[in-house]
Amino acid sequence: MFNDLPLWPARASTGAGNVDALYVFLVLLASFMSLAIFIMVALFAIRYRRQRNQQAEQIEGSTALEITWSVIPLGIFMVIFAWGAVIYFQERTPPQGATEIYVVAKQWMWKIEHPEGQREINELHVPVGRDIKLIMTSQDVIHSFYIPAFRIKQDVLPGRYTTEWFRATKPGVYHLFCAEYCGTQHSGMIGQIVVMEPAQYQAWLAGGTTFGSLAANGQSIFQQLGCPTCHRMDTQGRGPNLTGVFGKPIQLEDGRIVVADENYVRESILSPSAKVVSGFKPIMPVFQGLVSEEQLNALVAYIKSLSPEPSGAAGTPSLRPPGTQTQEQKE
Amino acid sequence: MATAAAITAEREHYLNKEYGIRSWLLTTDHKRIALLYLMSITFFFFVGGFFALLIRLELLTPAGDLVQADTYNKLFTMHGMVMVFFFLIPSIPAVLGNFLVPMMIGAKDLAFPRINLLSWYLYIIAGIMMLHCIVTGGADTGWTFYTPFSTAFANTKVIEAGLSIFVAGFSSILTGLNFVVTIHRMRAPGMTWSRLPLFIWAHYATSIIQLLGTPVLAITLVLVVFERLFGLGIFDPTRGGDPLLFQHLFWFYSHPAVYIMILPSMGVVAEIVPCFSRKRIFGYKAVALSSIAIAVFGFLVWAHHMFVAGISLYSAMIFSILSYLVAVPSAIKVFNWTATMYKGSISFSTPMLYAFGFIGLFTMGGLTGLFLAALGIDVHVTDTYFVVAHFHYIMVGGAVMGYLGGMHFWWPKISGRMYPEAWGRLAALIVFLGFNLTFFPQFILGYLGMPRRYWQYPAEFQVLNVMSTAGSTILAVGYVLPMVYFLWSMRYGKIADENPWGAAGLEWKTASPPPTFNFEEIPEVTWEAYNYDEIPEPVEVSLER
Amino acid sequence: MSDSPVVVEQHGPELRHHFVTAEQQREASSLGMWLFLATEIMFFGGMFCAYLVYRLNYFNEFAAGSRSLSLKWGTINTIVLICSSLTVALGVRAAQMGKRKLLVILLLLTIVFGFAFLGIKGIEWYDKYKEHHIPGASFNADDLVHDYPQIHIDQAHEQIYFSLYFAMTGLHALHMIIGVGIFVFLTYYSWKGLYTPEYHTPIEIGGLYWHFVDIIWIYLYPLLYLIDRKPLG
Amino acid sequence: MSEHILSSKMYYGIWIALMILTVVTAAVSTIDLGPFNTVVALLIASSKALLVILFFMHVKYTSEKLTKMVIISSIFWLLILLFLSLSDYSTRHLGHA
Repeated sequence: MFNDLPLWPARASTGAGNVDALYVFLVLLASFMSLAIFIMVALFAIRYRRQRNQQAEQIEGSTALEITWSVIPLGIFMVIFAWGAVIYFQERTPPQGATEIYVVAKQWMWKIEHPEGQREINELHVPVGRDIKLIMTSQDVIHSFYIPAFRIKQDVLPGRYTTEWFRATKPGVYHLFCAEYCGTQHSGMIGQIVVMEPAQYQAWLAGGTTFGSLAANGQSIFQQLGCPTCHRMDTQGRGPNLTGVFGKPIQLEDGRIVVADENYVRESILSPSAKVVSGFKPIMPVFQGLVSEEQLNALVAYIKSLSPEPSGAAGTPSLRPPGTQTQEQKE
Repeated sequence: MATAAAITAEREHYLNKEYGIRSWLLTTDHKRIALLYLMSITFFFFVGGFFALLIRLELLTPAGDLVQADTYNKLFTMHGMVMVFFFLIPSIPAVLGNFLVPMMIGAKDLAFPRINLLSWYLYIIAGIMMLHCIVTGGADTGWTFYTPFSTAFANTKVIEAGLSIFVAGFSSILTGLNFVVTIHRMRAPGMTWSRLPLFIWAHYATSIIQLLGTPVLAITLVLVVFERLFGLGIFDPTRGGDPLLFQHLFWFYSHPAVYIMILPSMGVVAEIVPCFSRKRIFGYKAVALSSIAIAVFGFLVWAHHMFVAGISLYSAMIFSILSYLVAVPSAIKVFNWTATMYKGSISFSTPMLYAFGFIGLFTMGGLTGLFLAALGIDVHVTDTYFVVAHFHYIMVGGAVMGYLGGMHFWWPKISGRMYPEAWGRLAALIVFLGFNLTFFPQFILGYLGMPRRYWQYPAEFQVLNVMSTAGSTILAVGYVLPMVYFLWSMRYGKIADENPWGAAGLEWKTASPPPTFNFEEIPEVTWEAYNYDEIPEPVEVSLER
Repeated sequence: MSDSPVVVEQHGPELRHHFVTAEQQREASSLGMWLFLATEIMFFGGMFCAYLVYRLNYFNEFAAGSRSLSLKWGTINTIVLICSSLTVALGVRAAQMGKRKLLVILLLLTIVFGFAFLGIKGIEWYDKYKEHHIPGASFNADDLVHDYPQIHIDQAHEQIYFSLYFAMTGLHALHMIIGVGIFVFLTYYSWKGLYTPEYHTPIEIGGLYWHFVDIIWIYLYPLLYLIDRKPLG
Repeated sequence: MSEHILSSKMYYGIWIALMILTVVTAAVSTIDLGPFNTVVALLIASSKALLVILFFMHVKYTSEKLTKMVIISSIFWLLILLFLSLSDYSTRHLGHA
């Protein structure tokens, strides 16, 4: 019976259980509170109904009661807030070393690119037990990447990256929905998340047509666009040396310090004059409209791969030689 | 209307003082304007309701087989726009508020009668624009107008819809302005702030929101229209604009707008419950101040609509904690209404049944709001049917229940006739059952992950959708019934005397229907609000048809 | 002023039926206007919010756009508006004292100042049109890139500055036009002698509106014209 | 009633003050004060606005508290809009987007 009418979707990620726990707590709390109110209303309505020649007794109110039923709920609310905030914080903080998969949304499909170079449309294959970070952007309007079985959802915006992450726990095929209304075929912008055992996943990786790894693609685009002319691998270039830049704080010309994350790299390609690195001139041409979202993703992946940080490669910890970068671009 | 007046022709009142179209279209009498509003919002309610039924019918099957995808998108867009801007926001303030605010405080009219008429005309102009927009193709952006879809991608009548809502917004602003000035300046001698009916407090709070929130929506829509026309780039990411800025500005109004819809209903319930419990309201001050608190805190929480939209983590935390703040005054109200019934003398007339319904459904709507304010859960359920169910519990379960309760409660005052009590109770029951059957399954659907605004959906969601559609047909019957018997009662209803419920409040101290200037002479108030110990109980309303 | 019954009777026509006293009516109108101005603050507030967000993000483009505006015309217009506010304030005073001729003259002066402001605004907009600084298909900020090589300008972001410039000054100008319209009516009725020391509420609330439009400009002036005028180093 | 006829001298005085402040703000904007350019410009604009509100709009002389409340609350609401929006924009670069 309850197989036909489930109360929650499959629970297939490490985070799903946490969300459900809070949900069940809230369902119990809400049921208790509504029942309490319903029973009180019903009880008073019956006990004090007029047919019993009930005479009303005038009662002014009670400050003590008012304070009680303001403060106690507020206390409970704060507990819910804290609990919800902790879950949210975890949902929005991808662990170090997660595999990074790029997602490009457009009306009305999901284009997905694995770091190894596999490309998929409306399907995402992932192995069980690995942290996956999705780096997402949209070509047109706002979409939202929603996987009910993982209890995660994140709007996918044009013009910048948003991210979400998960670690799948149960092999299976799960829904992928677009959850932000995006036009005619909004309800058709759905797909599948295929969670596989690691061995199967390796087989799947080996089986598909690959286009070369994302970072390698990025490198060839980097060459084609002539970027190395200025962004040289030494300190003599007209643009900063990009080695080891990703993920580091960078001093800008106006004194601000920003972290060179995906959105910074993206902005620096599309609108280079916005945040110029200290010590360099704003001479880089604007690439807005000249590179596609996919090429941009590849470029970001390439620049990331120039940092020895283990963020690009899937979960393999690397021994990073300390203190070897971040000096060059400050000159 | 004319016949009802003919029977009570011996006495002049606002309905029979003048006749003819002119006397209505050029009236500055707040009571007549209220009736103009009543007719127009009822029309739009059924327009919006018609769209709702089509939506539910489409969702009967998982495949999109009744209407085209584009048509479906237009249906939910127009349903939202019509219901929010042309029914819910004007509903209680413009009809019951217009009729009652001056009467309850002992004034002859609102402070600016001509502006009051102007705001009805603005509403009508906006309504005609909206109808024109609908019949010439409609818009498909969702009522939320999210950019850049609305500005750069939708190829439907977005500009016309936007301008229509812009004009409707000014109608709403002027109504709010009129109420605030009236409540401040027009109170009868002795009508101090602590003697004001809670209906007035609720409308005061509502008006504050209308005054300070609506302009932000208006300017945002202007920017959307300009962006569409001239490509300004303010909300366009390809030109460096930020689509989230639109969402911030939009929700700055549209979240408090929910309180524009629900606060007046709370005011209605605060009148009905004491009357049918024969008791002074429990905790008058707490209920009055909680209305103001809702109006103020309501402005601090808007970005809880945007937890997954790409706002910063820290901002999300701030808005989440503030959202819980606004839940407290709502809880206070529910507790106080319930406590009012304690040791009362309770009768089950139709308005009271609606008040019961309101308390129940609002409680559930409010409590599910706690789910949505909890960040971790919101990520999963936002933009799903959970949200749809939640806000329909507030707006339909809450606001519309309150509206219908108020209409029954004050119908004798408005028309001078009683509605048929048995039918009234039956309709209340049908609405309650139909509503729950329609919207409760949607909570489960939402947690299961069915996104909102879906024209077709995976087959596993069908059972709950069928339940919901079944409920909606029952709900429709429940809504048509009152309209039928209200019309019927204008000719055949029992004649109502001045105060059929034995209710407190100045509006019950004048004739039904009231004379044009409400009172033969301006009353002087020497008693506290809800002095039910001093008012004799009426004879129990019989169930005769 | 007194609210004796005599006043009420003398000025029956102005006292609308639903008010008890003339004072009540006057206070209602005044409160109504103040509330309306509060809504106006929020109306402009939406744009101030957009302005703030983009100015923080695209300061360079805002600075360059601001430099391209005419400091001369902007300042003159500010002075024109301040003068008009003075004539309005004196006009209200004239009405309070029942000096009909003075009132009419001051109101006419206000209208003249209003037209002067709009005319200057028109000149500025026309300059912007010639410079292709009007957002849309023909927008082009190459001249700014050329003029201010020290500032890094992204043309798309520059357009956002000018979008906000035109939206804000345009909305302000619309308010000015409405204000001039109101003052034409007020002048006509003043000339007819409708306003007396006892009844001149329309002059007062019309004046409130005018001062408010002035205040908006008092903020628009530094926010749009004076973002970054310091010598380029 | 709050009808308080001010002397015309007072109005001229305010007018002169407004003119001076206008010239000052234009002049100061050409001097490099770093981040204080904006602060000074806004302070001057606010003092001008205050002068207009208090004197030209007679708020200083009205016995009506309500007018002041309307002004203060509308400014308060504007600040809500600006500050809570900024709570998002000013913390986005901190990551976790």
